[in-house]
Amino acid sequence: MAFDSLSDFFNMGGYAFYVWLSYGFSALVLIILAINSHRMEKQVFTQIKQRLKREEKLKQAALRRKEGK
Amino acid sequence: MWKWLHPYANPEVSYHFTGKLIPWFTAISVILLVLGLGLALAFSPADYQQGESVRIFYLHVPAAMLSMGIYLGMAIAALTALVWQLKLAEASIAALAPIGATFTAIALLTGAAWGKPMWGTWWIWDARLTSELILLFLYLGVIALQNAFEDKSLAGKAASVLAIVGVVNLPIIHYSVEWWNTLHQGSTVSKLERPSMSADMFIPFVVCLFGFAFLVARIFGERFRAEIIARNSMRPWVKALVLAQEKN
Amino acid sequence: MQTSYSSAFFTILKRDLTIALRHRDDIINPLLFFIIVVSLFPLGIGPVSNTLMKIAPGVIWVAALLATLLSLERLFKNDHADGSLEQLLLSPCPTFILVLAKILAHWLITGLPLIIIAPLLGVLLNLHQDSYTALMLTLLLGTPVLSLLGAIGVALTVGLKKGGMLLSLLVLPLYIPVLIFATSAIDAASMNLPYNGQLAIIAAIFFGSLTLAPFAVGSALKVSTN
Amino acid sequence: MQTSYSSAFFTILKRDLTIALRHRDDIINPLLFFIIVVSLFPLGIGPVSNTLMKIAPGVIWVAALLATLLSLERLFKNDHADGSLEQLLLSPCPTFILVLAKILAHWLITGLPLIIIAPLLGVLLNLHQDSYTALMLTLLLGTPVLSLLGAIGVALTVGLKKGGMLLSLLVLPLYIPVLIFATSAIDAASMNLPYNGQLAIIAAIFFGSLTLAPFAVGSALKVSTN
Amino acid sequence: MATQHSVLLAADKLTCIREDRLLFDQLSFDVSAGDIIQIEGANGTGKTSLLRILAGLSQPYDGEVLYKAENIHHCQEDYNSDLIFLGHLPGIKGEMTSEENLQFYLKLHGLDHSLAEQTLAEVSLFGFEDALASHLSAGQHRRIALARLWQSNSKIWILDEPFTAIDKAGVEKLEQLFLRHAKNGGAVILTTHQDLSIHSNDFKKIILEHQFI
Amino acid sequence: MATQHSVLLAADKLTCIREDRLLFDQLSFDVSAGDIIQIEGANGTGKTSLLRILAGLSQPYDGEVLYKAENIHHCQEDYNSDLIFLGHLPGIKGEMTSEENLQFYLKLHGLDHSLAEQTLAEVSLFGFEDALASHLSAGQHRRIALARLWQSNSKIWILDEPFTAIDKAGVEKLEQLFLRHAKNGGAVILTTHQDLSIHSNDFKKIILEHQFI
Ligand code: HEM
Ligand SMILES: Nc1ncnc2c1ncn2[C@@H]1O[C@H](COP(=O)(O)OP(=O)(O)OP(=O)(O)O)[C@@H](O)[C@H]1O
Ligand SMILES: Nc1ncnc2c1ncn2[C@@H]1O[C@H](COP(=O)(O)OP(=O)(O)OP(=O)(O)O)[C@@H](O)[C@H]1O
Ligand SMILES: [Mg+2]
Ligand SMILES: [Mg+2]
Repeated sequence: MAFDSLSDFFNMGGYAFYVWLSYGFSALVLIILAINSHRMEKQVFTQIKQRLKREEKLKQAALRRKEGK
Repeated sequence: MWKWLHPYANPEVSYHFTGKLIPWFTAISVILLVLGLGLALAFSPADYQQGESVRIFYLHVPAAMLSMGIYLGMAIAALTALVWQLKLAEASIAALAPIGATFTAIALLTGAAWGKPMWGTWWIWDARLTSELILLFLYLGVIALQNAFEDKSLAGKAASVLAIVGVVNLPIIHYSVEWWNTLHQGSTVSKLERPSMSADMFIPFVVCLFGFAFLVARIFGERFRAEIIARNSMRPWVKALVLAQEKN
Repeated sequence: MQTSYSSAFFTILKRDLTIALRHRDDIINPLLFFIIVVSLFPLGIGPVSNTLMKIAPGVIWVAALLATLLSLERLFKNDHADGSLEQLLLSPCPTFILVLAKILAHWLITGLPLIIIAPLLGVLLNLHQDSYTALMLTLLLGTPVLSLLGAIGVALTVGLKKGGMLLSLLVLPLYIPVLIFATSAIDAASMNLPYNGQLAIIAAIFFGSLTLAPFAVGSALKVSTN
Repeated sequence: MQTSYSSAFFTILKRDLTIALRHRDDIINPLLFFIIVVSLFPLGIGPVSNTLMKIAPGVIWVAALLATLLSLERLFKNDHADGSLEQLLLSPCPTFILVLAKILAHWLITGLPLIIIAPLLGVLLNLHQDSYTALMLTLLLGTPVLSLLGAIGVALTVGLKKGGMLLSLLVLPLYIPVLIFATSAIDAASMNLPYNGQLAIIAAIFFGSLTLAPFAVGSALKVSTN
Repeated sequence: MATQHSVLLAADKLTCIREDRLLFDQLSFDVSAGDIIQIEGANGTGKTSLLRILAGLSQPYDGEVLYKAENIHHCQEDYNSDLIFLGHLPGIKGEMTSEENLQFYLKLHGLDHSLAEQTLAEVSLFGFEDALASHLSAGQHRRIALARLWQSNSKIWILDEPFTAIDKAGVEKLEQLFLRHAKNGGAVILTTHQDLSIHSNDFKKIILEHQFI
Repeated sequence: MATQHSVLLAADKLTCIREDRLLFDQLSFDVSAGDIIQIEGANGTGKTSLLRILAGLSQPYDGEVLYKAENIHHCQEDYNSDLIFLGHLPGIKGEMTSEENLQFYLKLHGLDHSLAEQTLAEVSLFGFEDALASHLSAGQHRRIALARLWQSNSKIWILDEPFTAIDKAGVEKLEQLFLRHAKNGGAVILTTHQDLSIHSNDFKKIILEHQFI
């Protein structure tokens, strides 16, 4: 252990702001990236679902058109 | 070699294979990062010159190295995408660029936060700092180009061309400290000979480096899977996946 | 076959020059833009001649860069919009030859006039006396690089309905090395230091992009017209 | 009739914002351009922070000017190319209302983000601590003027098949007064002098162009579609 | 000759000169409610130039265009709200969906924009409401512009080659629409190089020819 | 079926997907010397997409195009010198005169460009040689592009709606030219929404339809 006390640890020898800024920022962007990546697959799935629905609608329309003729 | 590679170049196989790897990558990266960052923050010694601010080192250097490594990987993928028309390579470019941009941003910000106490300024326009900033712009360019095309396959090809052109920036970043005299520190960890650094700093550094590398692999895995799905949405197996998911 | 390649090269060169010369504006406008941007600085910064002298190489080169950037669109955009680009890609001649002809035409129209007018702007900005040769040499080697690398950017974005913004984002980072070495050469010259090293690097960049850019542009164009 | 005018105004405003927001790039790219241009200068000039501090207001304002300039084309060019502009001129609503809506949309898309990001660039360029308020105020009053005056330039050139060059020539001279007063206000602030005078002049230019530009643009557009 | 009152639009001694070539000289004609007028002529005889003058987009070299006996440039707002002009370019934004494009024009003319989806179905774009216009084929692209005709309450339609890139079924539907519009007291002025299939009693022709002086 | 040797161009199991919509699936056909092939279909069925794939401008999602039994992307120079493709956009520079425009394309294909003036007369542009292309009407503009067909020694012509904006006399002349080209051992692949007036024995049709899976 390089520090004597917890407050020493948080103080970082006077460099607290810079050290914790670095660690905080890095954690923040990495978490955002991880969440975003995790959600990506779901988003793609919903898009595909929407498209399949639209295709279904088109198919119905074409059928109706054929029957109409 | 082609025959051996062929099954893995199949999108469906790659999708499932990557899916199997992801939990492993997650586990390894969590273990290494907890260990490495714990060592780095609490147990490694303070530097006799830089004091406790040296703890930024364990973020800054892995992030900087990964930012370059990811770009190199992306450029290699780009070359395969253009030469062998490999659609999976296009998907991996799209998956890698945002990760690389994130690590570049981390390298820049941690560098700046280290520079303020050490050099007395957040930012100077020296060769290494500037070329790293250019790297960020290159990543952003690849992402912007990727988003600008509607057609995923065209987007992949266009981004490939740009990624390959930008690769000249990598040697500039790496050798900038040797070619120009700058404020930035010369190579210490990346020398091939025995590192000129004590073991109780070197070990946490290496653990952190690998921890971040596996984190990259894990995030890449997820994005890669999503890109594969998006690029193959016409295929029956994707439709089957979608329908199966709908039932749950 | 060899002769038909060179004839295709010159046909395209001639066409592009004709179009540019037909409205003389196409040549005069980048020049005027260059001059205006350079003269904005004394206005924005104030005419303290010492500051001006310090920033002169940077301002001239940044202005040259922006002038080239703005003129890049002309390289392929109009050809794409009216369908000529498709026709060029379908010509029996390899794409990189056509591309090279178009880039040469672009440089003759925009780069060359810049070089000719640059000393005049040096005077406006109080450029150091010993720097003129360096300024001219860096521009001579550097502006073709701007055209070559720029062509890659336009080729990639020509099919998109975006303004010149995306283009700048793609191209400016590629221009930065030229900018750095050129201005550092001019600065070195003003201090009577040798600047062969910087010139050699710019020359290397020039030959590198001369051999590689036409192929990159060719494949980018194929993507863009798809 | 009054209500239908305002509905036409908001219809057009909404359309232009939709188009810009659909690709988020249209908003991000001018910003990136602004940032890149600002960061080109330290590269070209060298990192001596004292020089940088002196030229910071000038550089930021010149970059804002160029970023606006490059984004101007979007104002009418695409509408002209696809025939929407004709349709707008043939709408039952007076032209100056439509024009005003388009200019407002343009400012929201390009001017506003510039203002928001400017302080960050001030930090990069070592802008003097006391200058930030002045920088923001001049940008707030000045960027709408850039959009308004720029619109006149685009309207005049939209029918011509020239690149952005002719446009710059027409528009930049109109921008110079704003540039001069804005940078002088920021300089004054850095020396703790009052800068109300300069601000008042910029405000006057703003109101002048707000009332006159829409009509000028309207008649210019009629000429351009002839 | 129709009665004075039903004359919607009158061309009064129009002369058009382009590139020092005389296209038409002292051309006068009336357009009354119920007219369908086809402007015919070989390539380059000045059909587009004439239509743009009628719509008020170009100035004639000489003469004037009268809307309800008033020069169109003096009553521009009234005239514009009673006019639909569709030129060679469709005026459709590739960045917006078909529905948004149509809604925009309906709103701009103060019409009920909630009918947009239904109107798109009229031009066989059902199912493409959410597709970006730039992703549509040449003909589908033009159909969005034409869809406005189904909702318009403007009397005067000026259409420059409305059938370009439209398939046969589409052309037929359009012709029926023109007849209905004319019957309801509107007027249609159009150019096309294809023969109209409607009965020749139902429309008039104005023929432009190359002029040699 | 034609003999193996005279097959100029073959589409081999072409599949095209745009915007996640299947336009055509596993489409195969041969184009032999002497063929005139009209691709027919309603708006948005994929005619343009097919022609661009045949010309090598777009990549199919699956399948390949063979020129003399070789993939067109492997013998691009040979194929290009035996091909004329005219798309929706004519590829004519407004800043150059009609004659310069035509000469440029002739030179680019290594043909005799001194015949340009004479060829322009074929497309009724006599007297317009020195007019800037941007000053011509819509139809005259397209005629410059079409003029290349009179001078070409390429066997394969791929034409996307060549009759757009062309008047009746012009259409007839073009049809005669197609017949002559086919008789001389060439092949023409075209799309048009107008009916061809040539005898139905003289041309084949490929019909594209909206696909629903
Ligand atoms: C914004 C400012 C900074 C940026 C953009 C930056 C960028 C980089 C980059 C890109 C590398 C990787 C080089 C390579 O692997 O070839 C690196 C490595 C390194 N940086 Fe920084 N840096 C910055 C500030 C600092 C500061 C202030 C320090 C310390 C006082 C520092 C110390 C180091 C060290 C020790 C290495 C490892 C060098 C090696 O062994 O290869 N950096 N930096
Ligand atoms: N750039 C594009 N991006 C995405 N999808 C497109 C694009 N262009 C066309 N499509 C889609 O492909 C389909 C076929 O288009 P194509 O242009 O090939 O049709 P076409 O048969 O030539 O029709 P037309 O008769 O209207 O010219 C259209 O329905 C459209 O949805
Ligand atoms: N922008 C222009 N500038 C100068 N002259 C022009 C311009 N546009 C057209 N012209 C001239 O005007 C004449 C008529 O053009 P216009 O477009 O009215 O013909 P059109 O009858 O519509 O022909 P098309 O059937 O080909 O569309 C042309 O012969 C051309 O020479
Ligand atoms: Mg016409
Ligand atoms: Mg088509």
